[in-house]
Amino acid sequence: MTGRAAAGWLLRRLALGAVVVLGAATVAFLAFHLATGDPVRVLLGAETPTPAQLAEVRTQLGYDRPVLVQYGSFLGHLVRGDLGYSYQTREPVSELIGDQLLPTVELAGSALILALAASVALAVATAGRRPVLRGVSSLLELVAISAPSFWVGVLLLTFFSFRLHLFPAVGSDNVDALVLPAVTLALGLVGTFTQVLRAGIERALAEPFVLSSRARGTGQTQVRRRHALPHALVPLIALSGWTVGALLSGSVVIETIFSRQGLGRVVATAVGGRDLPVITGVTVVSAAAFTLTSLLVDWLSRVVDPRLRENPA
Amino acid sequence: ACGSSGSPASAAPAAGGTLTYGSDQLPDCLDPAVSPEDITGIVDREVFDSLVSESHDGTFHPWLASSWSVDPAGTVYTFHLRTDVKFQDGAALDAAAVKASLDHVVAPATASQYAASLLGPYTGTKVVDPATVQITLSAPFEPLLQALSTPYLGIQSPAGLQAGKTQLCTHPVGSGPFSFVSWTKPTSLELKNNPAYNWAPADAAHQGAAYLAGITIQFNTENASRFGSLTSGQSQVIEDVPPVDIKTLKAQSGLGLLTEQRPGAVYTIGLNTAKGPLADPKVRTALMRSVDFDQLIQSIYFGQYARAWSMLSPTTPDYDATLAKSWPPDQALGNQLLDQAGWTAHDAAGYRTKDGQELTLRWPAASPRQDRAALAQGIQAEAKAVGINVQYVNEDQGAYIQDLIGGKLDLVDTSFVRDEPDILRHFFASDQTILKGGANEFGLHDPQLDQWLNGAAAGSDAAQRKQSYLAAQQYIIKNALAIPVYVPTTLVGYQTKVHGLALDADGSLLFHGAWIAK
Amino acid sequence: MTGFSGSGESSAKSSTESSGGGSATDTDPGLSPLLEVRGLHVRFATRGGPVEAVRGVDFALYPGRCLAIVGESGSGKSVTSRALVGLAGARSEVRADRLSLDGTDLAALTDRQWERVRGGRIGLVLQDALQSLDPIRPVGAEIAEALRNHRIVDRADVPRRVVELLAGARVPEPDQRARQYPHELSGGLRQRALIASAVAAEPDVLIADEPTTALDVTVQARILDLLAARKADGTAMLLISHDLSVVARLADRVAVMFGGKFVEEGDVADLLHAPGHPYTRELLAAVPALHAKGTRLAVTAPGRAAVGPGDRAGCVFAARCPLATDQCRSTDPPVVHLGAGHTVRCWHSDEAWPAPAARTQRERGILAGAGTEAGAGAGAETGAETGAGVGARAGVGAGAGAGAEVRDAPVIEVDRVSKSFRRPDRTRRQVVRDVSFTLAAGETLGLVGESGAGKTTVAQIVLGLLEPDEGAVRLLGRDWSGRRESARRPLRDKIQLVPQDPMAAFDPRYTVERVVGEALGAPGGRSARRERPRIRELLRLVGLDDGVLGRHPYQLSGGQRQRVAIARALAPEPAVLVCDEPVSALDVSVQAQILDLFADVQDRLGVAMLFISHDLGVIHHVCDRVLVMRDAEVVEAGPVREVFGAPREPYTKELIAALPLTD
Amino acid sequence: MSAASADGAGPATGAVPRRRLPVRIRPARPAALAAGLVLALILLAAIWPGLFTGRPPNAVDPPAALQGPGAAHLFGTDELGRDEFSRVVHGTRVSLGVGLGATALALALGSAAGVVAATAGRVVDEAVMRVCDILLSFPGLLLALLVVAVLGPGTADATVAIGVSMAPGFAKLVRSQALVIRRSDYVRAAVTFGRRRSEIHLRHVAPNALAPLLVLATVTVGGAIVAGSSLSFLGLGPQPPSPDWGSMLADGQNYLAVSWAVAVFPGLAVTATVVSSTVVGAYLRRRFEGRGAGDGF
Ligand SMILES: Nc1ncnc2c1ncn2[C@@H]1O[C@H](COP(=O)(O)OP(=O)(O)OP(=O)(O)O)[C@@H](O)[C@H]1O
Ligand SMILES: Nc1ncnc2c1ncn2[C@@H]1O[C@H](COP(=O)(O)OP(=O)(O)OP(=O)(O)O)[C@@H](O)[C@H]1O
Ligand SMILES: [Mg+2]
Ligand SMILES: [Mg+2]
Repeated sequence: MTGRAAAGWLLRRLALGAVVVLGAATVAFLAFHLATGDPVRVLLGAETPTPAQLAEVRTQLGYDRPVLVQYGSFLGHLVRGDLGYSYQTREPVSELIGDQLLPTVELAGSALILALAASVALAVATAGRRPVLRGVSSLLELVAISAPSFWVGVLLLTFFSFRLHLFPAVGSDNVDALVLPAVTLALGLVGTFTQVLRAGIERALAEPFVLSSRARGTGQTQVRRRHALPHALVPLIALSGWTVGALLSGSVVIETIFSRQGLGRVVATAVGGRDLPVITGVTVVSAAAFTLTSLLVDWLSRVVDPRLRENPA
Repeated sequence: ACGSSGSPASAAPAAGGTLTYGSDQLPDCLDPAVSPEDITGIVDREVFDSLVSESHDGTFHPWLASSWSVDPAGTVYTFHLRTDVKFQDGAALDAAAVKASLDHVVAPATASQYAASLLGPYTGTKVVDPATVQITLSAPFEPLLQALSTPYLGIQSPAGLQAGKTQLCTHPVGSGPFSFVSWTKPTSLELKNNPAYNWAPADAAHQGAAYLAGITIQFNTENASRFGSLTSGQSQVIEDVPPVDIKTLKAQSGLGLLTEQRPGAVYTIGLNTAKGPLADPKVRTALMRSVDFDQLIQSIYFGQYARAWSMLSPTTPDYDATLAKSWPPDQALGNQLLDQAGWTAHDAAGYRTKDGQELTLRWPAASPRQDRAALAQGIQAEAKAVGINVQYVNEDQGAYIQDLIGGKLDLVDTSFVRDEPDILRHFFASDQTILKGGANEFGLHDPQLDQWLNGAAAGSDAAQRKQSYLAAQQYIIKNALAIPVYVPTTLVGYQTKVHGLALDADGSLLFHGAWIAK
Repeated sequence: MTGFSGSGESSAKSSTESSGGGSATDTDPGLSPLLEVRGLHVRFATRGGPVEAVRGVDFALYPGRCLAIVGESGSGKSVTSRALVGLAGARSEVRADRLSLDGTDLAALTDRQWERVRGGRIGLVLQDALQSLDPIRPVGAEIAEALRNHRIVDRADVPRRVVELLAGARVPEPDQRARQYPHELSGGLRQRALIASAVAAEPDVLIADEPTTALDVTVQARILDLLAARKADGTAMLLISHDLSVVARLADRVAVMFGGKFVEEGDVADLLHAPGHPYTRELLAAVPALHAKGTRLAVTAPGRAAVGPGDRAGCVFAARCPLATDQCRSTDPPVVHLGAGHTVRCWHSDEAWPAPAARTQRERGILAGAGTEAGAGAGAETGAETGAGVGARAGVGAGAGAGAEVRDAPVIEVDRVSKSFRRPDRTRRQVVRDVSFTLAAGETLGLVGESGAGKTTVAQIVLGLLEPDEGAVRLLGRDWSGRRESARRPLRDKIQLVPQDPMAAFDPRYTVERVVGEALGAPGGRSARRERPRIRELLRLVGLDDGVLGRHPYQLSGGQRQRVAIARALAPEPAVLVCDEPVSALDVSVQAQILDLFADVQDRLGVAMLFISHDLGVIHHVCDRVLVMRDAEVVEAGPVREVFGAPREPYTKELIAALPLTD
Repeated sequence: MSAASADGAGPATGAVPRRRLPVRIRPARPAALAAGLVLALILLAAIWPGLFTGRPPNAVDPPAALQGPGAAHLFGTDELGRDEFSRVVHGTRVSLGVGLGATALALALGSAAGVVAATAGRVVDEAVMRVCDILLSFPGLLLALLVVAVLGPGTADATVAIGVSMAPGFAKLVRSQALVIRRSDYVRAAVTFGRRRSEIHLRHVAPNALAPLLVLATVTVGGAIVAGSSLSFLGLGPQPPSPDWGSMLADGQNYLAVSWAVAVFPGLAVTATVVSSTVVGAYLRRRFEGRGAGDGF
């Protein structure tokens, strides 16, 4: 593919991404307005204001304007990175998200690395051989996929933290405290990744090009490494969108269980308290992250699999 | 009941070290004038000093005010201030600062949720001279000194007050033993030692600057993990040890428990006396008597919380001990009362009906704690046995407030810590409606109670006040205006290397004298 | 995974037979064999029980000489070749009395030693060049892999050597190609790159498994030249093919494989001119290029090579053999010497073989009513299954077969049609340019050309599935292109398609009954049942019995599926059949039966056919006239005899020249 | 119909519909049978809990609180002395209801949108697909959380939330299936028989696009059940005292120090349900694929 075509592709994808983020913001705005309950009252929390006070705050926040005007100003603020104020903590949402992003990325990142390492090892070891091991492994993977992460988290916490005192129960300060949450988050991914990778490796191993490579004198392990694994990575990369979603969704639950700082916890608290500005903010941010990821994924897929470069998105 | 940690026999206090304290609440605003929360009180207690201090025996001692006097009419309080006190921002404490602080409390813009009500019939503060300040009231108000001793009326730095609402909520500046450093919402908050501190209350066990170099407050609402953080040594002190874990805590060496029943209004279920089925006292009494609270509390709180028989906690002055066991569970009576009230038919689900109307009681809760939700389910199950359908619904704060204001509920649960029987007025005086910042959720208008409670607040005769409060407590139970459930109890867990922890009169933690053994 | 057992000549089991028979491998006394195979057995454990894919094969390869194995799909050719490099497959069990390379016993090799043999001593070019190169690696990397595995040159020299090898495989612009990915190369280039990777480590033995299948004839010829050059350099070669014409060009000796055994072996010329085994004879008879239009190709009943469980006694071909006797079915046939180095395993090698029957003169124009009688005649020839008859219902052909005057009236007139498609980069690509032709009733017009020439596009335009950009199509004298679909609908019945891949052209949920029923205007299950008598009749017309009515397409063999597709196409009583590569996915023998079926159908019903193929042999056998397409244009047109006999255009000449076995 | 290209083995980027467990198992018949049996029991418990236990799930008995598993209480009791076994059995209906309801909703919404997109012309197609893209740009649980934030917590609301969050995946699948089928040779063939457009859609496109969808739905139920229990674990699903696995676990978490049973059995129930429904779904899918149709997922 020529550089110009690639640039065109990128531009198209970016434009599409912008549409998606804008759409997500619109959905969030709609949600905000569809939600039952008066945002001003929610904003005032436990206070019991007089009607005059209510009206004042309402004017102050511009909730008395027509919906379309509000939508316009919402988008205007959005473009400037202003996501409004949290009902619960009264902080600017953008700051809140900015502060909490890092711990979540830390958790998600380490879980991802953990999951990738474990599943590559497992998949390469079990793909297409040792049927008993493979069977046991796939059963465990299935359980890992099916067991809800909140349950796994609670069990791990009970066992390793409360009973054996191996890891701290809470906090986001040190590496120790990251172990259990990351393992919990990784477990579900390991199951999925291993299955996808193994299926990919097995499919690739059955392909004539593998036989062809073997006929050239390439050894078993080399064939797995050079030919099968890269092929298995393609579906794994295609799964990235799902992965990001799983990591973010997982962090909502896991940060709650392990009392970790992070975006997930913010979301969980916000939904519980119907802190819509925060939810809206996280929504927009995650849509943006998602769009970027899918862009990255498509680009990566094209790098790994040159055939995809032929058919532009 | 004075609580304090550590054995007195241990070595001399060691200065330094940061203490990590696990709290189960998330503060939402640190301006004491705004927020009524316990956790705000705990944090602010370290940051702000009060004019006076109350000790556990209910007597008052000099703090920022070295002395004070009250005029015979009981409406003018004159405080003589210490002159050596500096705020953490360097400004000196003077009468103007006290006035600014109190004016801020009552300013409508502050939208105080609690502190303003503490001041009662407050009319204003006058600067007499830099070291003398006068508070005037429109009527005598006996609980004023106690109110002034709480952190909610702590004295703030005048410069801080200028900084605006948001800044006040997030960066408290006072004259206390610890100064505010940072607050990482929603996980932790840092305080550091105020080395200049030399004006502890006269009754304090320790004078001079605090021992600890700093305090890290970890907000951790997950019971299990908060407790885990204590056992694993991540926190040295935690608040609200889950009752389920008390046994474990006691069994583990190196851990200690600081416990005390908290004064004020116990955990109570308020009943809508204004409308709906509960407007009928028979139905109220039926509900009150049909639930076996003893057993529920025993099993949910593992015997750590005492069963409450009066609206007032046993540690509150003028508590009526005769109410204990005076209204034991009696489902037969409950059924009988309900029959009498006309709820005689039953529907398919087994609930009572009257004129085709099901006997349904709506009980909304805003993201309740798990134990309270469990308690509610227990109540629900037992009420069902006599045919009452208690609908416990989880709502968000906004919907909850709207329900509350709109009176769209039959039951509401609350508790309120304060070492003052006057707290009853907050709940039952007819002028204490929620729109006015009170806790009279259902607009109860009972002249008899008004007379007792308002009279006691204004009266200075201790015996007469006592009589009024005892009568009010009896009246509340007799008329089933509210159902007291359990006595909130401080359950502070700590590592025994932490010494000198104390509880104030309200049962809140004090860190001024705390130190960590090396 | 792969296990060897029973190596060594002492194993008595097959040695009597092979040595006693004097296997053809002995015929090169001057040379000692490089690779020697005796009593090779390969068995697969499958869910349905063990499959004996190879059952006792003996041969030897000599430097500079080429042995070809021919045989139909599934006869065990590829398995044999893979067994030689120790890669027979998962769950396979390989046994051989002797398997030695230059004196080394291959059966005794360890995994590491095998790796040195593979690619280093024995090169293998796999069957499917399309998929034998890793699609996500540049082709150069595959060649480099062979070089590195065997440490042929220094690491630093690898890229240079890769380019040299590509150049040696006659790949133009080799340094650029090395960096390209397989999908960026044409089929021929891919095959060359694959060969380059197989010979990179300069093996003494080269095994080429179907190296030219799926390639255009012209490209095919170049690949064969390349292999011939390797052979001339002294490489011992094993060529696997099902295409006798390919074999004839390259091989010195041929072994005919059927059901996991070599049923006949001999020098190329001997074997092709004087086949001894009924199967070889059938194979030769089925090659359309060898037979003029109007002769019948298929001799035997359809059916797959009998690779079954276990070593059954009797001749492997007995079930399909017209000469089979009880003896054939019960006892293994002996090895019979027909001449120098020409052996055959058959009880009846001396018996006369029925000559390819010339069909009765074409009966175009004769009313379809005569069908029953002729059908019975044809049935006698075609054997058991087709025997049910090409019996047409009186009415089926009536629309088209209405006498001589109709014959010459054009049913399809294509007038200067052009079509272009937009490429992803928004430029347009001309796929069909200025194509004109007419098709008369009862006539067969061939459309030939290499892949991408635009044949399918022309077919789609004729079918009214694509609108031409320019030009017009008329059907039965009426406007056909440039009209709304609703206006076309009344005429739809008159033109039908026989697709290349019937599987894809059937709704996967439908049974055969519904598939055919839909074409009769009865798409529902119930309405199809009402049409059952007609559906039966149609199936019988294409040589299928009622048993298939309730089956789903995936439960049919390829040949049966194509028959269903033909039955379906005939159902609306069309005047024109458009056949887009209808036999290219089929085995020669099945192909022969289907081609016969087309001829019969046309005889009965007088439909006109537009017959698309890239196989000149098929076109030659089937068509009256032919159009040669190249790069979107018709480059030559005329009666088959003229075009094939005296091609004018250089491209056509090249095509015809590359067709090895025309007579 | 394209010239030779190696797309046959090409990966399908983005073809993985999100919000389902991307399980790649190909269970054998005995495994599927075992899973089917478990699933049948679970279904039976959902329809007729009285068959398994006579105890009411909400009856409290405080003195018997937090007992371990034993003869009196098979799975022990919770903090109010309610029988855990009875609650797990009665919770089946709630959890399965959320899972099945959400899947059915997603299926209905998704296939309606997908069919509309595939048939109603470019503009509509583009619009529907962009909406799907937008909804898919939310992480699964987050979209459900957003819906819960709008609707409020509760069983029905959680079901709707999960259903809505899963619908775009279905819509995309239906659409791509429909488009593939529309371009398929058998639809082309139907055109050559003079079938009408509407008839072709009805007879070929719709059934062939929907059949793999139903199979996919069986695989999806597991994901919906997990999502449902996650929501209720966060306190946003079925409200107390409704015996729901997620909220039972959330409650039980507080009493781990005293009783492990409260946290183990509800989680086991979720896991067993999800595993068995996934295995059964995967088996069905495999059977279906084995017939040579619908490799679109
Ligand atoms: N791995 C395997 N497992 C089971 N059976 C196999 C395996 N590989 C090949 N077979 C069977 O062995 C027989 C011979 O296959 P082989 O590939 O050698 O045929 P072929 O002659 O090369 O046919 P084609 O012309 O189609 O390539 C077939 O019946 C095939 O089904
Ligand atoms: N719908 C389409 N859009 C774009 N390009 C197309 C389309 N259909 C065909 N083409 C291109 O037009 C060219 C001619 O295609 P066509 O299928 O007619 O060739 P063909 O002669 O039938 O080749 P083959 O022998 O491979 O079937 C090819 O390069 C193909 O890629
Ligand atoms: Mg083969
Ligand atoms: Mg074509």
